[in-house]
Amino acid sequence: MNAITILFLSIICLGLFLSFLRMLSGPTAPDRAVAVDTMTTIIVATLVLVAFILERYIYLDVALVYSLISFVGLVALARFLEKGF
Amino acid sequence: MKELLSLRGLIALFLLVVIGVGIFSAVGKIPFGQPDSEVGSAYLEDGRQETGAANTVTSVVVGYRALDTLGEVAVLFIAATGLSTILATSKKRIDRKLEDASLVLKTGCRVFFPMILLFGAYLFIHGHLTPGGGFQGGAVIGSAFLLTYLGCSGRRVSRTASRSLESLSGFGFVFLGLIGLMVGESYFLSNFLPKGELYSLLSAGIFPLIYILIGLKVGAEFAGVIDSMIEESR
Amino acid sequence: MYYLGVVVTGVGVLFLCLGGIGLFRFPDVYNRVQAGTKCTTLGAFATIIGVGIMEPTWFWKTLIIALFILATNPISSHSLGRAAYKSGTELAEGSVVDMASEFEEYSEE
Amino acid sequence: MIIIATVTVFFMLGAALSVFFFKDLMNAVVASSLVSLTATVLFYLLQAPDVAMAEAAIGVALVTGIFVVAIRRTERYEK
Amino acid sequence: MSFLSSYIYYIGAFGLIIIGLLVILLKRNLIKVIIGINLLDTGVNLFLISTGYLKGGTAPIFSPGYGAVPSAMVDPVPQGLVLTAIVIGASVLALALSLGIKVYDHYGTLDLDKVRGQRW
Repeated sequence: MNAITILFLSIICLGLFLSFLRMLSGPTAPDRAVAVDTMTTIIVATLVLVAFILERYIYLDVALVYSLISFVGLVALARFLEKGF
Repeated sequence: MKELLSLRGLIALFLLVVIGVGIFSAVGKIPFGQPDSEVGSAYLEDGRQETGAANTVTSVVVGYRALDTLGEVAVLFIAATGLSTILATSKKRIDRKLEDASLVLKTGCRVFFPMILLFGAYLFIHGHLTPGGGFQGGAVIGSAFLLTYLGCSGRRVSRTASRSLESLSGFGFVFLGLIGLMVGESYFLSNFLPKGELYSLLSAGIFPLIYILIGLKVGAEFAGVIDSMIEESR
Repeated sequence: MYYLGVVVTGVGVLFLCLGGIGLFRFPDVYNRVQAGTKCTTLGAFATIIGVGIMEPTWFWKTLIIALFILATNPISSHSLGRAAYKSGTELAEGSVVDMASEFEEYSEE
Repeated sequence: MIIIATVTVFFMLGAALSVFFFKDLMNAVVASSLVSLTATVLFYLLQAPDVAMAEAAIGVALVTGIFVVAIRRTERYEK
Repeated sequence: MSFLSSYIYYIGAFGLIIIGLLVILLKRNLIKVIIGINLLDTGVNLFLISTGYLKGGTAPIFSPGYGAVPSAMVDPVPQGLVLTAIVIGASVLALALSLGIKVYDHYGTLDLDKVRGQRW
C-alpha cells in the first residue's frame, strides 16, 4: 500500500464514477446495461489489484469466477431486449 | 415522488423512522473491527487439528454445523418443489415469434458451457483448500444451464435426470451421516474417514464428499428452477 | 522486473479510466459500446498481466483470468449492441451511415 | 483501502435509491444487478472471499436471469 | 476520517435495509416489491459479515506460503451463516416470483391496489 497503488486506485475510482453517472442518466435500457458491463470489467481489474495489495494468492479465485460468469446476466438482458427467448 | 407525499407515504415514512431508530439503537453499538466471539476463535485455534481442512469456513459449514446445512438444503428442496408445483398448473400459453440467437452467441455458448461446468466442479472439489465449495459451485453450474437456454434454443434439461440426481445427492448426504453414526464417534455426521495431510487434496475426511454431493444437488436444483420458469411459463 | 510490471499496470489503469470517460461523453449507444468494452478490455488485460509480472509466481493464474476476460467480453458487448439495434434505438444526430440496415437479418422489421 | 470502500458504498446506495425512481422494470433490474456487484466488492474488502464468490455467482448471473424471465412473462412497465 | 473508517460498512448496510423497506412499503408493483426484498436481503447479509470483521485481519483460510496466525483472522462463523443464506435467498426469490406470475395470470395486473385485500 504505497503511493503508486493509491494513485492507481484513485484513477480507477474516477473511471468507475463516470460509468456510474452514465448508469444513472442513460436514456434507454441498453445504455444502462452497457454501463454495468463496463463497471464489471473495471471491477475485475480492481479485484486483482486488491489481491496484490493484500498479498493473498487465493483471492484470485473470486476474480476468476467473476470474469467467467458475469456475462451471463447481461446476455439474458440482451436476449430479452431483442425479444429472443 | 408522488407516493411519498400521500397519506400512505407519510405513515410509511413515520414507520420507517421508528424502525430505523429501533434497529440502530439495538445493533448500532456493536464495535466495528473487534469481534468478541469465543466460538470463532476456538474454531480457528483447533479447527486444523480437529478436522484437517485448511479452509475454516468449510469446517464450520460442513463440519461443526453440518446438521444446520442439512436443514438448509431441505429448505432449498422445498422451494424448488413448490415452484415447479405452482407453475405446472399454468394453462395460458402465449405463442410469439422468437428471434434466433446470433452466430457469436451460439458459438460462445457452445464453447463456454463445458468450461463453466468444469470450473464449477473445480470449485466444489477444492472447497476445503481454497475459497469456494458446494454452494458456489452449484450456483456456477446453474448459470451454465441458464446460458444454454439463452444461446442454444431448443436444448432442454431432462426433467427426470435433474430430479433423480437431486434426490440421489440428498440421499447420499443423509446416508453418509448414518454411516458416521454407526462407525465413527456415534453422532450424526461424524468425520469417520482419516484426516490426511493438511494441504493435500485427499484430506479432511468426509468434507470433500459432502461438498461434492451439495454441489451436485444445488446445481440440479437451479437447473430445474430455470427449466420450470422458462419452459412452463412460455 | 518490478518496474516493468508497474509500467504495464499503469498503462492498463489509464485505459480503464479512458473507457469511463468515453462512456460518459459519447452521444449514442453504439459509440458507447465501443468505448465501454474495447477500451476496458485492453485496460483490464494490461492491468491483470501487469500484476502477474510484478509477482512472478502468480503469472499463470493471472494469464488465465486475462484470457477469460478477453474471450467473454466480446460476447456480451455484441449481444447488447445487437439488442439495441433490434429494439429500435435511434442513432445519434450526426451519424452518416447505417450499414446494418443493408443486411437482410437486421432490416426485416 | 478506505477510499475504495467509501466510493463503493456511495455507488451501492445510489443504485439502490435509483431502484425506487425507475418506472421501467428493466432499469430496476439493471440497478439491482449493480447493487449485487458492489456488495461483492464490499464482501471482498471485509476479507470474506467465500461469501464474495457466492454473491458473484448468484447475484449477478442467476437472480438477474430469473427476474428477466418473470418480467417477460408479465409486463414491463410500471403503471 | 476515523469515523468514516470505522462505520462506513454499517452505513452501507443500514442504508440498504432502509431503502429496501421503503421500496417494500411504498411501491404498488409486485415485481418491484420483490426487488425490494432482494435489497433488504443483501443489506442484512452485509451487516452480518461486517460484525465479524477484525481490523487488520485476513481471511480464515490457511495456505502453505502464507504464515498467518489464528489470532489475526476474521471470525468464520458469520461467513458460514451468510454463505447458505445467500443461496436460500435466491431460491425463495424464485418461489416469490412464481407466485407473482400466478397472480398476474389470475387478476391480469400486477398492481397491488387492484388485487383485492393485498394492500393497505
